[in-house]
Amino acid sequence: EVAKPPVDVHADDIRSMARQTIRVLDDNGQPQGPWAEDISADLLKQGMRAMMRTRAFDERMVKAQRQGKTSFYVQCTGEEAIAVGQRLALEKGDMHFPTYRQQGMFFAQEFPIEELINQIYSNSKDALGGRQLPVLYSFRDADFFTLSGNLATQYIHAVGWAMASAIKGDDRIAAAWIGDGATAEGDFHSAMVFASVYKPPVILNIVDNQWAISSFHGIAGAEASTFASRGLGFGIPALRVDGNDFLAVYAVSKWAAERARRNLGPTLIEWVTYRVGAHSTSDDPSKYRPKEMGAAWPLGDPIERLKTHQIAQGSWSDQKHAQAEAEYADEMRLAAKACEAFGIVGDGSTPPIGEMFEKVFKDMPEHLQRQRDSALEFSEKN
Amino acid sequence: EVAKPPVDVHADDIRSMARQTIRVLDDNGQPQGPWAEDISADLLKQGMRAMMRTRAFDERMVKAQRQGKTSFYVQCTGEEAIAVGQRLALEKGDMHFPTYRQQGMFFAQEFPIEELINQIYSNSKDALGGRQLPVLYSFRDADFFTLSGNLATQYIHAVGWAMASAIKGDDRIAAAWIGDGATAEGDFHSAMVFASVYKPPVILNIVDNQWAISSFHGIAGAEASTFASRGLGFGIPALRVDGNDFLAVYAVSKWAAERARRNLGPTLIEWVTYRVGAHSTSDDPSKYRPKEMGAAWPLGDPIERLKTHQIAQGSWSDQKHAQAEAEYADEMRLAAKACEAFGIVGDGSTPPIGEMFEKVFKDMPEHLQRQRDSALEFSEKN
Amino acid sequence: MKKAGADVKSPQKNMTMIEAIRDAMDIMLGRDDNVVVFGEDVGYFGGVFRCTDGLQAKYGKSRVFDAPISESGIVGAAVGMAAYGLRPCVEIQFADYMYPAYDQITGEAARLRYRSNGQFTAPMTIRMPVGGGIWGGQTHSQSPEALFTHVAGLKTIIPSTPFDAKGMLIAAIEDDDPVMFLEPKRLYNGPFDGHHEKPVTPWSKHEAGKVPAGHYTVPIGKAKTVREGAELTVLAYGTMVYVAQAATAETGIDAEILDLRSLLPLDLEAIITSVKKTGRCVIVHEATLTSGFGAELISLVQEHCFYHLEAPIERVTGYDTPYPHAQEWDYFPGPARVGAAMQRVVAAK
Amino acid sequence: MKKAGADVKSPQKNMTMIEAIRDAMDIMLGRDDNVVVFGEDVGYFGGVFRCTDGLQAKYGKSRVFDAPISESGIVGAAVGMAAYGLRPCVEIQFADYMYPAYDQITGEAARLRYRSNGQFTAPMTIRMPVGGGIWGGQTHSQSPEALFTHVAGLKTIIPSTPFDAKGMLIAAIEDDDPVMFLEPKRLYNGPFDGHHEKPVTPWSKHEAGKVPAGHYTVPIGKAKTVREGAELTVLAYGTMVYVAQAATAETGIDAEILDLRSLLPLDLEAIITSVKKTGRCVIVHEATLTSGFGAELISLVQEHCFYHLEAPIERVTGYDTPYPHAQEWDYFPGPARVGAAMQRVVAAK
Ligand SMILES: Cc1ncc(C[n+]2csc(CCOP(=O)(O)OP(=O)(O)O)c2C)c(N)n1
Ligand SMILES: Cc1ncc(C[n+]2csc(CCOP(=O)(O)OP(=O)(O)O)c2C)c(N)n1
Ligand SMILES: [Mg+2]
Ligand SMILES: [Mg+2]
Repeated sequence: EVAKPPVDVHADDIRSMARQTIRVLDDNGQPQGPWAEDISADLLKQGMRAMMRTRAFDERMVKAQRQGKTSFYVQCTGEEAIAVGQRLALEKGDMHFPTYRQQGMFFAQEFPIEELINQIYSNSKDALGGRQLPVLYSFRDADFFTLSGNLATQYIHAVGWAMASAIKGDDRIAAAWIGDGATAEGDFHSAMVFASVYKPPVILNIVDNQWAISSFHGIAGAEASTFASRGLGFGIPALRVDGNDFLAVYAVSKWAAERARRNLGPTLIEWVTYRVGAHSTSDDPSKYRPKEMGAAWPLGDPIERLKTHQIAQGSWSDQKHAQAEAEYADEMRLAAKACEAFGIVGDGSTPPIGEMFEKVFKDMPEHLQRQRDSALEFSEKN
Repeated sequence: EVAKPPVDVHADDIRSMARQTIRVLDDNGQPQGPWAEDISADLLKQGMRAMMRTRAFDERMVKAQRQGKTSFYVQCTGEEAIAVGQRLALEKGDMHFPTYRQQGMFFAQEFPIEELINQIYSNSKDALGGRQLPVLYSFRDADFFTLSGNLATQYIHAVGWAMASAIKGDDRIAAAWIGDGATAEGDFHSAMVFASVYKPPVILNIVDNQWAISSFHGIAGAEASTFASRGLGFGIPALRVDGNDFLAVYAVSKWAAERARRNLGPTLIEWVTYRVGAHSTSDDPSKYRPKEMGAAWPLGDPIERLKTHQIAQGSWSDQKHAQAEAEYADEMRLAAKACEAFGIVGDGSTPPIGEMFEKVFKDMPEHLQRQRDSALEFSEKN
Repeated sequence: MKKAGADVKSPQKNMTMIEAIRDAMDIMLGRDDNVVVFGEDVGYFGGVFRCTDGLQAKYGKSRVFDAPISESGIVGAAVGMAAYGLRPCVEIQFADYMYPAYDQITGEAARLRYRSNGQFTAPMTIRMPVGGGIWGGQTHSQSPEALFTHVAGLKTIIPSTPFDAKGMLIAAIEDDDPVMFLEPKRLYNGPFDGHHEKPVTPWSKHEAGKVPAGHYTVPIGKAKTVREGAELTVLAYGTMVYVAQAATAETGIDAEILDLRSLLPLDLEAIITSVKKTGRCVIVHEATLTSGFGAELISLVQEHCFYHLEAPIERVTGYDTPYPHAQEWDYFPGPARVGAAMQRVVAAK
Repeated sequence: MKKAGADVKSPQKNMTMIEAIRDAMDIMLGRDDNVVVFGEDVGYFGGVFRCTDGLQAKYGKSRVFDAPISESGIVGAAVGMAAYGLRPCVEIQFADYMYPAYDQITGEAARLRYRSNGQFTAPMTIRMPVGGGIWGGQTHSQSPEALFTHVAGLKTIIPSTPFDAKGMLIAAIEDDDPVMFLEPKRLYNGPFDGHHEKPVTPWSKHEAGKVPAGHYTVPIGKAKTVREGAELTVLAYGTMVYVAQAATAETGIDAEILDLRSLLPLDLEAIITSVKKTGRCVIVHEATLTSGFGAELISLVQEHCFYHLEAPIERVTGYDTPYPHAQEWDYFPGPARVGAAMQRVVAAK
């Protein structure tokens, strides 16, 4: 059982926490220990709904990719509790700098899924005008920062955004996201250095799902130490948490958010989880890990674990669960179908060619105007 | 008093050492504690001679720069014990990847100083053919890796070199060097990651002289934690040492070298010292730190401290010390004078123009031959 | 270095470009203990494009291994290994991810020999897939060749056939200077000519898919004339070699097509000879136009062939925008765009 | 953006280029709360070239501050701040140290607007001293402009006078896209023309050293004709503008000299007009020849002025080697080398 320190604790006084694992739900779905707080049944329902819809969405989009409706998709199966839990713990206006595996955030805030599907289909309604690879979303209104295809770059952006918030005396905070594998990049280090020097209001999340495509997290240093302990060299409070425990995710995120909001500085959080599915639709894990492994859900299924808790609480039932599952599956199927009306990747219903030249700069310089004109002229001829 | 663990200790069992400071010489120059070993009077003499000659050389070269004989120089005043002590603790054939402030290594091995001066003067005898900025040495025969003008890049090179040594079953080890300020660079992180994953035979030295040009080491994170504790997130044994204590430098370097040589993996060592002089001859510290500060020698003078010890031991005396000082000053003055015969920077006695085109590639490609020919042709005409 | 085609008469095998690249590393790992191969996912798994599949099993984890996701660490460690005396051949998963390593590539690998006056060298190869046309968007489609050719100390080469891929990669690994080995990913499985609406002919059905079994090298610095012609010269490399051929067939223009293969060092003589003969020139590449390698080619041609030129040289390239996802086939300089430029240049008076 | 010379009639001060750059930041820090200035040694100390001297004392540590030695961190943090809504103006101590930040510059700052379809933008300025001639060797002398102009989404500008430096830096900070602001360090204290054997005239004795006191901008994208002439066109920027002037004086050639000032966007019209008039062109820059920005300039000139060209365009540039220390004046493209090229081009039939 891991203690829950006051939010203004000094990093030096909780160094050991970087090597322990915070957990709230025991194996019977009972909340245990100091990190258990009374969370309203409503919030649990919200969390459950968001996690279930995230999973249903993933399943539908993986199918859609197999059916050739999109070029690419990334699922987050088994990791839903992390993005959903933290998004629910933070406020509207706080800015998230996610990776491609935090789609749970959209469902935590009931974001219109058509927006996601149109981007994934690169169709005429794609909010990004076909510019970006599927799932490399950008939705500022949803506090969701534009995803880069290059790993780790957003980690220092989050720190910079939080520095700006502090400079402006704003009380909005930032949340940085990175995977276990990407912590090896230099940008992770810059973010840690700047966070330790300027102490901006940022939550530094590391999602250790134990895999980076085919590389086990040992290739990122997991066998030598915990990822949370990377914080010790920077005097940043560092916690390690069971990421498949929705209650723990919510409680720890709240704690870190309060530290940031009260200008007590950054918090590093390692979320221990497991990538149950393939890395992406381009990946075939059977080439590098035994099939059973993923299927075994090493850390349990976050949805099942919350379900057990809710049922124990009397606020949920197997039957309700089954109904919801079916309902969300339908919802996703219908939404996907509806979005197809606006086209799918490569079927010609993509955003117009001219769009390709917009937004490189605020105002299109002459050389780009010339290139656009010849591209348009050419496409009319051919 | 800090314990001395066996060389095969596990990193987890000495985590606290990253925040303590190993010291051997007390204020009366008496060896204290478990890290005190009996070092022969000869070795102490060697160390003293090397430190004194390093300082004498620096003083001469700073003068030379003021007299316009070179464009640039970097002194290491106050930090002599670190490079000298570690070089003496390692073997011929071990490879050092230094910064511009480890010139002490040359003196620890009685390297011909004319070689250094000719490089500093960029004259006709410059071993680098005028290619490099003064003090950015490269002397493979002296196990001294080519210095880059870009900070931190050599840190990962040392790790790569050590990985190669391990791959080849070679027993030579590598020593990486970096300053407190440069630890902020991404290359420091890559080196830590690769060292923790592959555990090659390398000593990872961090010289915390508390300044990076005008920036106090707090701008690199020193106020948040010790630099040694950067090792904790990587499961790398990390020690913090009084870098102005020659006996401590030697003992800890030996300990780390044995770990590496016995393939027990990397060791991170933070050397606590103080940059007494200016950053370089291009720098004027009075603009950013009170004059008294440097003059106060906050951590004592490594030469004075060793001297006190040697005198207490009966192997040295004030008189001998004064003689040696005078002797080395003369030596340096005469050597500098002798090297002037081969020219000084910008006096036309630099290596020939053609040299500029050599060694870009092993064999000069046609386009460079054309450029060289026109450059030569042109210089004859003008 | 062995002469090209030394034992090219040895038994031939049909190979994709992926297999040819793998075979080159296999042969060099076998011949030279100093060769090591590493990169992200290249060890146990064998690389996301399978180029190193089976090599770890064959040569062991100390010769072929997975690396952390740190391109600067991969290149930086390789520089240290090369300084020690090894010949690392490392993979950057996509050229788009070489940027974090750009300092180590351009400041360290490229200048090690120079700044140490030859005391330390960097005999290393950096492999990276380049080019678009796989729905990869702006971070799986880039062609950064011009960012290497501007830097003193780097060799930059790009094959267009399995035969060249194997021979050039062996030459690169044996080379004593750092070599950027760019792999046109769209050519991995066949000679893609830009007609994305049609299936690509597999290498097994293509002449250049026949690869000699043993060791041979294709020397770095020599272009190859893939088609002789009189009306104009097309300078191309990588995927664009096949696009140029398609454009030639479709326009019926009697074009001379040069596959440059090596951008630095460049086979200037072959270029000059051809342009002096035809008097007209079109340059094709996938990278963005401005400051692309085509600019250097135009400069060299006009410096050396000025009095032979009968028409302005045209560039057909990617546009000066990031590589878009949805519009990638409008961005890609396909046969129609290349053909149109060829017609303009031939028609110019 | 205010028009150039808006209040140019306001009281003038003599300034070095360093003072002009400092004044631009001072004015923008004063006018816009969202402007922040940071970099290595720029806070308390005021920068190794003193460009930010006194600004921290005046605007406080939260607006002007020291940064850790992490160029990628400096640029990456600036991108995050810009996404928030600030206008960071950061300093890279020497352009030679921008490489660790190259991924953040080219992949993040440059593409933020594009990939988010305008939801997030990067209105930020990255200042960096460029060029050699200060005995700086290979890591204090580089001119990486072509590494920026090849990348979609970046503006790249370089002033040659204190007047332009101030007006262009204000324009850059006010610009809503990322601007690479290159500072020719050899011009910090005077109009250096390559005659290193002579003392340089201080800006105080030079017309262009007179700088208006208040806010004004020099629009990005406009070249400046520094000398009108009929015999040939010289395209130059930064230090080379003065080298070209010296070469013109020494050869007596009636050259038209364009100071490009903005490389991207480029003032193509000014270039075309001049070359069509003179029919001859010489391009001068300090960066390495191959794939340097001169290559793009040659390409554009031959594409647009082919039928007006009477002689091959020549490039006078740094050689394709790292910038050497001892031989730096042989490497530097000085007046004699530039003059010789001008004579060849004028003589060419
Ligand atoms: C700079 C960079 N290098 C490599 C890649 C290729 N790549 C994409 S995802 C991935 C694995 C990332 O693993 P991790 O950080 O653990 O995140 P996860 O996929 O497990 O969520 C790699 C290597 C990339 N996108 N960017
Ligand atoms: C990549 C890079 N950035 C910046 C510089 C400029 N620079 C040279 S030395 C220095 C300070 C280094 O301080 P530290 O690492 O503490 O070493 P010290 O000088 O104290 O020995 C800086 C910023 C550089 N050489 N390389
Ligand atoms: Mg992972
Ligand atoms: Mg220091």
